[in-house]
Amino acid sequence: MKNRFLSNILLTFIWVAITGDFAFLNYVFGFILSFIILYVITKGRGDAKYFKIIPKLIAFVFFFLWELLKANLQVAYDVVTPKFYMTPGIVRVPLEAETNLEITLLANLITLTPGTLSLDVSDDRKVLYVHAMYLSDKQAFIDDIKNGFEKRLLEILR
Amino acid sequence: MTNILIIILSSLGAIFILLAAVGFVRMPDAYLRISVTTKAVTLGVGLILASAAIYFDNLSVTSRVLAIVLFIILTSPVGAHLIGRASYFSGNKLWEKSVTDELDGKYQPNSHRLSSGEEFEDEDEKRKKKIKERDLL
Amino acid sequence: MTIEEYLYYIILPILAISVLLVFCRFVMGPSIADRVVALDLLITIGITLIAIYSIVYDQSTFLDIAMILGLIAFLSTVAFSYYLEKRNRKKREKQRRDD
Amino acid sequence: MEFLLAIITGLLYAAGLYMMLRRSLVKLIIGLIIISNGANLLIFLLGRITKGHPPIIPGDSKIFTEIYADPVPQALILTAIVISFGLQSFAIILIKRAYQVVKTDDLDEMNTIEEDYK
Amino acid sequence: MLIAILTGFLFAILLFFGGKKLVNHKLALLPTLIPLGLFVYFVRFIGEVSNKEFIHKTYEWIPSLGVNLSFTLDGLSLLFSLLITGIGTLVFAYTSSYLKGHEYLDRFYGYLSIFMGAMLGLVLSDNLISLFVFWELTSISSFFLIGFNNTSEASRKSALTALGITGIGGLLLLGGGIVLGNISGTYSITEMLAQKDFIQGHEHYILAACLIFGAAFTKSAQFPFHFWLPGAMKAPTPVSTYLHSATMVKAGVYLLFRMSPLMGSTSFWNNTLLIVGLITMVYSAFHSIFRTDMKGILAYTTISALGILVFLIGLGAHESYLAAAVFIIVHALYKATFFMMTGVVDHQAKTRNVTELSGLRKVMLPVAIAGLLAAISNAGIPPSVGFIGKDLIYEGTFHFEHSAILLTAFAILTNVFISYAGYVAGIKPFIGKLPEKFEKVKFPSFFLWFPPVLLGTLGFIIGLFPVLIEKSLVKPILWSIGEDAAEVHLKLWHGITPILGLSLLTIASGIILYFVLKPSAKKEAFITKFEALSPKSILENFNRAFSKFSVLWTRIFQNGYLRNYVSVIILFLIALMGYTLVDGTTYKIDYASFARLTVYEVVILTILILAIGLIVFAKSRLAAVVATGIMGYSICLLFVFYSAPDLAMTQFAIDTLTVILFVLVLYKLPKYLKLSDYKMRIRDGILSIAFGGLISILALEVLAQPVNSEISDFYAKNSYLLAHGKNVVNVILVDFRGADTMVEISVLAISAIGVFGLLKLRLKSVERYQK
Amino acid sequence: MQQLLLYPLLFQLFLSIFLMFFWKKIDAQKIISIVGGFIAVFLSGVLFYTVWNSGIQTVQAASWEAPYGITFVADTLSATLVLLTSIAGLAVSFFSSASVIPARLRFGYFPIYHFLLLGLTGAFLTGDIFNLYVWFEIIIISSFVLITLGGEKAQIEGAVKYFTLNILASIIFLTAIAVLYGLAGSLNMADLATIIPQLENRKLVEVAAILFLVGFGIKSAVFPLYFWLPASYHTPPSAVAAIFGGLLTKVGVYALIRIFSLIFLDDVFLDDILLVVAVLTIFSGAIGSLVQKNVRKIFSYLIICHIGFMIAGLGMGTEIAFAGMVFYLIHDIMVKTNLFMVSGLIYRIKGTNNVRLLGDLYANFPKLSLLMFIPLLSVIGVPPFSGFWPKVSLIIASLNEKNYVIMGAIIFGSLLTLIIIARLWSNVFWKKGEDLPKRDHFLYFQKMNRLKKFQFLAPIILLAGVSLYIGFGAEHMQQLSNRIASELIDNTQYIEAVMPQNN
Amino acid sequence: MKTLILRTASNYLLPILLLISIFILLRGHYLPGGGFVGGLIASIAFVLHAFANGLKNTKRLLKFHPGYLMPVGLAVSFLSGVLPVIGFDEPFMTGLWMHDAIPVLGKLGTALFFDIGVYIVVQGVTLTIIFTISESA
Ligand code: NA
Ligand code: NA
Repeated sequence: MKNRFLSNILLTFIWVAITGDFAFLNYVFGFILSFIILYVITKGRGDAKYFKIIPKLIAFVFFFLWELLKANLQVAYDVVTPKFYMTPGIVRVPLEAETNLEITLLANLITLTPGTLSLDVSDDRKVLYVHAMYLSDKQAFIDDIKNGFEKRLLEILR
Repeated sequence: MTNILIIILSSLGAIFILLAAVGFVRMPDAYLRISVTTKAVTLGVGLILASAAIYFDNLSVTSRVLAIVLFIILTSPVGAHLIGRASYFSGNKLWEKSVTDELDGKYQPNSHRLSSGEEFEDEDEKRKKKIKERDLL
Repeated sequence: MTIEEYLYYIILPILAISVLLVFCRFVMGPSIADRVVALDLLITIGITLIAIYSIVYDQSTFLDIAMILGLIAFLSTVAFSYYLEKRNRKKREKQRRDD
Repeated sequence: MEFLLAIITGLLYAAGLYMMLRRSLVKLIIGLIIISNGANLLIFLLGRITKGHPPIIPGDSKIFTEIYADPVPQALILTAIVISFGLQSFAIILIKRAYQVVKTDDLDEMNTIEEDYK
Repeated sequence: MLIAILTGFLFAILLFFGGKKLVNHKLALLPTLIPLGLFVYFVRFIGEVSNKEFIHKTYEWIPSLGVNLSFTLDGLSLLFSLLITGIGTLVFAYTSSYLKGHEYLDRFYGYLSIFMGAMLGLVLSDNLISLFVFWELTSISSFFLIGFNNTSEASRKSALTALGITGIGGLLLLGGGIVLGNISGTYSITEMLAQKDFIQGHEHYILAACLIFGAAFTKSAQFPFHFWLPGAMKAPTPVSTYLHSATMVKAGVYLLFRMSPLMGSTSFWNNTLLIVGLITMVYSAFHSIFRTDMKGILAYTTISALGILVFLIGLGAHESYLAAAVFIIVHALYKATFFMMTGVVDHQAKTRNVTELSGLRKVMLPVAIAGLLAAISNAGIPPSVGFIGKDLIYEGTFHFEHSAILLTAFAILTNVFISYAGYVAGIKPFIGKLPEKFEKVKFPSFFLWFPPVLLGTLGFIIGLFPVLIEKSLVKPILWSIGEDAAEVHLKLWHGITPILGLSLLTIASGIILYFVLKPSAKKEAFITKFEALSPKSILENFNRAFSKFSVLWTRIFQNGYLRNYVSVIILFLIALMGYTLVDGTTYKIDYASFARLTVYEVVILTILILAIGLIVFAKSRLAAVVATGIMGYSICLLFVFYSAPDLAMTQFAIDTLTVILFVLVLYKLPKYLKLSDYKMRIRDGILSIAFGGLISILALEVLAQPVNSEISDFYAKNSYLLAHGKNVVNVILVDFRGADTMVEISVLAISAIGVFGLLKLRLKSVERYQK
Repeated sequence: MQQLLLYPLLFQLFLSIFLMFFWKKIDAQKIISIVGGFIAVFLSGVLFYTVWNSGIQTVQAASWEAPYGITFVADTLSATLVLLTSIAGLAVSFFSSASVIPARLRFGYFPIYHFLLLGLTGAFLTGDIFNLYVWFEIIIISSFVLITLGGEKAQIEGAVKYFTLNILASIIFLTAIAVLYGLAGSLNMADLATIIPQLENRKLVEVAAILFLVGFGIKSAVFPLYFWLPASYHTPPSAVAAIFGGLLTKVGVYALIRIFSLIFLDDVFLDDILLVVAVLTIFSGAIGSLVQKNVRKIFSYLIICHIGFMIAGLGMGTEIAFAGMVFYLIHDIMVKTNLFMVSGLIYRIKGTNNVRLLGDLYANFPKLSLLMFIPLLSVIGVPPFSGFWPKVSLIIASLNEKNYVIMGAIIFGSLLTLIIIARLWSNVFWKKGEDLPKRDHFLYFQKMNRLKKFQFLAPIILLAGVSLYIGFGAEHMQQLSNRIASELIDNTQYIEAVMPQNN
Repeated sequence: MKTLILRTASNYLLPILLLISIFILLRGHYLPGGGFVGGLIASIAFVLHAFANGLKNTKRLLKFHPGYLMPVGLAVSFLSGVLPVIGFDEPFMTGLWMHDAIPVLGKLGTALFFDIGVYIVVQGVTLTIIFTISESA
């Protein structure tokens, strides 16, 4: 119930933001609209889990942006220079994340960082297969993910 | 001041996009190409849209820009995942200098079930074995 | 040089070159996956083109189109992946039948 | 620019027709799609084009203060596009159905006319 | 009078609804009351008509077209009306025995009644269009009568031939009627007469005459259209009697008679009739002597007689009109007798072959008498009315202004052949020894033998007392075609004149010929050898060739190949457009007025062009589809650049959906095959480029024209103030032109239903053929 | 009651939507369709009556005065065609309710069918060229759906051709609209009628006219654009073929008439093209029909042949020619609809439409045969049946124009029609037919109950009756045609009715 | 497609897309958008959901066949079109407007309801087509 309420508020804000009309009535309207949509799409299913903690989220966003910029530059160097320095490959990354949302977010974040691409999650959700450009040290790569993204992400979500 | 910001942001964005494009052309295999493009472009689009938000300096525009960026961040990795996965089982080979492929043999050819490699034996192989045994008999 | 001119004469050509590069890959292929990625990329660069255009012409309305583009581009990628998967499965089935 | 657009429009018509003249049903439908696009572009072009001024009355004003693009062709094309979407989807399904029934994509094999003259 | 004409039709309708009960065994004679009643009705007019009091009646029908049911009862129409109803009565009565117990007797009477009504309408109509209406109805009803034995293929075929030939004639008559109507401003023949000179001087006179000729010659079986008539002998004998001797075939003659005061006395009119009549009479008389089938003989002599009539009208002199008038009566009497007699023979002895028949007098004496009477009248032996007829014919030819001797010689020749044929058909079957196989032939019932005997006798009564027809019929006929009839005196005995000599010569030659020439199958075979040259086989060959041509033509155009259809359509368009556009075009392209080219435009256009190239040359379907997507997206961007955000959004969404649909469908289809060869590609390429080029030229030319922006200005001005919306495009869609949108969403809904049905509905094999 | 003109239109739209709510209840659909058919006849009858008595009616949709909104116009021609559409529609509703199998009815046959009628009604009533395009599209798409519904091989093959060529026609139509808008900046036909004659560049006007000619020419199946018709009309259920045969090509002819009598006037080149096209259409249709062996194909080609008559009238362009053309149009709608229903009835009786296998009908069903003979006579134009009278006007017109080729073509076409129908009669009704194997589970006409038989026969009788009325009451039709012709010749009446403020 | 990532993403995308579609629908009278695009976006949302979760789940989500949206939408549009005919003897499609503007939506008029009808129909159509194909694929 709480989650649904939170999602409702979140959607209301999205509504107000994209309409760009900050009048009180628009909040009310947005709230009602989101309520209806949520009601329609979650009916018959368990409550969807929405973001719990917004501040952590914001901190995470900045961390992520930093990572993004960093890695981008690395790849850019390889792209621009004539010779390829990369050592690509596909590796198994065991997952600690359990819920759909956790896994999805983690996979997406990995994809968004340059040089890595989440290819798929095993059906038993235990392993994420990642294609990486720089795989000179496989274990270091895996540890990086597990201690960086995954840890921070799970902190937020749990 | 805003103008300079716009110029910086848009230039950065454009360069990232250009880089992505160059990478897209140069990279030797499909996975690398997917890998290179998704983020560079996401970043590039984000930056250029940000410059538009700054230019218009209008809450409604800014919120829209935010929505677009959010949306792209949400969708483009999923897209990359989908197409990367699809290209894997449609048989796209990895670049010959790739160091490892731990996904090899983990997909069941027909159901596309993906094993984590932690089960003892993949069901498909079991079946293959059975067939072989039958053939021997 | 005004900001519009800068965008027009510097940024736009860069984006244009990017578009053409991506298109080259589209033509080159070789796999369908490459083409699909190229399509996706073209649309995404299209979003930036529109953004720049809206600045140059001072028409924020065009950003709405960019929004729609962003929403939908994703869908075609999904569809093509679906296609590749289905086709692949069909091919395998056929192979098995032939065996 | 109009000059180039006119050429492009012609090109769309030409390419559409060329595809319609092929033997594959899929190509035929693609041809129809191309030529429809050509027709839309022609309406757009002949309604005269205007850059950067959509026919949307800006912000607080009640009438246009600057030049604006002719909204009529746009409305017409919109209608035409939506209609051709209906037709196209039907056509695409027709491909599928034809393939199910006739077992070919080759239009020349969808030809029972000869029975008439036996 | 309208009632009189409609009686036949009404009776037919009555028969169709309760026919079987009405015409059952015991009441078979009942329908005879209809023609009898009508006969009596028309006889009552003799008094008025013979006093030159012609009767006119007009019923309005379609005044807007100038078509009215106006009827004239004058001498000519009275004669025909009496023939139609009089002979009709006998034929109806005859039928009651002839087709006794026939399953479809009711239908037969129905057709006969319709025919009779139509025929009456034809001869009574003063309005050319209504005349045509009845004319066509005679064709249609005769189609049914000829094809009465519709399970026999030959019967159906001759019905079709007859309908085809008379159908052509009918349409020509329509054309002729309309031409005349157009010249004179009226369809009333009576009113046209007042404009005789104007009509004859009009540039369309020849056209009108030709059309009228076409009608008359086909209906009256003139050379070279004569061949349908022998074919029509497949019909039951009452039909032959009624239609093909006494009434319908004379409709053409009637028409010529009717039109001659209006169109006649020009050399074109007269000479054509003269020549056609002459050829017909000689040609078919000659043919008649080789025939062995009684009906065949009679058919050819009928044609010949019709030829004589046309010939006489063509002579165009007072004497010849008189001769024609009398000969119509004469011929109707003896030929109907002949046919009915033949019918009885056929009905009782089951054959009509004269080489087999002989001695039948022993089993059917009254019929033999009828045959004799008919043969005598036919040969023109006194005191039959035939003698008077023949006399008048020679009178006509002998006193003609040119080539009188030659014409007379032809007339004699014709009459000799005809007399011979009459002997063969009317006498030969009854004399000599009765073969064994005919010994058991039963005596015919009363209504089979009585009508022919009655008619035959009538011929002698009139021959002996020509006054009977002189005042009542012959004079009014001449009046009705505008001739003076004061001097007309019909007599059997004119004294000893050259004409008498000619008559005697004819009779004698006929008798001699009868003894010299015996009918045989061999002779018939001999003449049929020449069939290849006959108009009939020429027409048949033409028909065959035409059929082949039809198949060829239809096949060329409707060849089943969709791309050929597309090519032809586009070629047609290119030809017309190219002719108009290229013709005198001055390519005024004002480059300066074109907007400045920008980088993104160049990029987008490049992509667009490349995408098009990719689609065209793609080697896989999917590549083509993806390229189509790119093409669509590029166009979207163009829409963005040229201020059409709504368009861009919609097209973008729709293109994506289309691509998805394609993708969902495609993976089931087989691989792209390279199906068309190199040459075909080049040809299609040229066609396509020509088409696209024309469109480009057209676009450029239109762009150079001034703009009228009144309507968009109105929208721009009022979109917010009156329609409360700022996005003018959307306001147009939901308000200014909302009706379009309403239809458009209906289109969408329909296509969705269609898709649903197309994929979900699978008919069971049983349902498939339930169209 | 000002909106009277829209009632037939809105009612059909209502009916279509309403029927969709009864998606799975096919019996309800049958009843709604038939009852609705009667109401539609009533509404269009009222419209016709009003137009006949009070002249041209107009409605400016959404209250925007012409040329800014979409104008709906009912002149006598439109009102007549709307009335005929509703009559044919009613007949085919009846016929469908008996002859279309439940499987098809369960997949939206009736809603689509009424959408088709809606499209036809709209096309006849609209006064806006783009709106006409939209109506054409609704006609096309609904006919596509009807033609493919439950389609097997032949039907799908036919549908592909039908589809492609009709879409091509639409695209050409759209191209024409583009050119017209580029030149005149207006879409309202009355407005165009005032603007177009004033344009200086006649050449471009001519090109626009040619585009319309070809676009509508494809729809009306003239030579050499008719291919789709013989390729497809024999494939769908006979009820569908009936409404197609009666009205689909006619709406193309209507559009040609409208365009060439209102907007593009006095162009000798175009008139010549129309005449050449007319002659070749008559010729191709007639000889095409001659070689066919399937009842429906024979009728299909006859449609083409007779379209030629109307195009000839249009090409001659005189008042009397128009009168003939319009009269022929009226006659043809009724009789062709009926002919295809007759073909359906024949199919129900014998289980085939193949002329070679058919026969015996007259012997076994004399009354039915004579009933069927009425439309056959009408189509031949045996006087005084309905097809005859317009030919008189057409021949008069050709004589006035001294166009003997047209006159010859009309006579040729009539003759061949006569021969074709006579042969058909001979083969189908007279001939001793082959002993056809009885089809399992096929509901032969002979085995139907009275209600079903009634549903089969009532529409044929209805239309035969209308045909007879047209033929014997030709004076009424002639007056009607004359009035329509005079309205067509003098386009100022139309323009004034649409844009009274201009004068 | 059996991919957890897409499935999860689409579950979150669905409400967002629906929201945006309504937003696009409602502002169509003032800015680019309207019933068509709105409807298309809404249907894209469901299509996406169907791709990710399988058709059965999407259908379960919708609870009724999307085909039923068509007559409903048509009826809404039709009624807002004929309301002036029936109620006011005004021509078909004549706009009827409330006197005072309400917040967010601006002035309420039949045009808006008409557009809502369009929105519904477009969804019904698109979903019917795509679902039908997927089912018979
Ligand atoms: Na819009
Ligand atoms: Na809209």
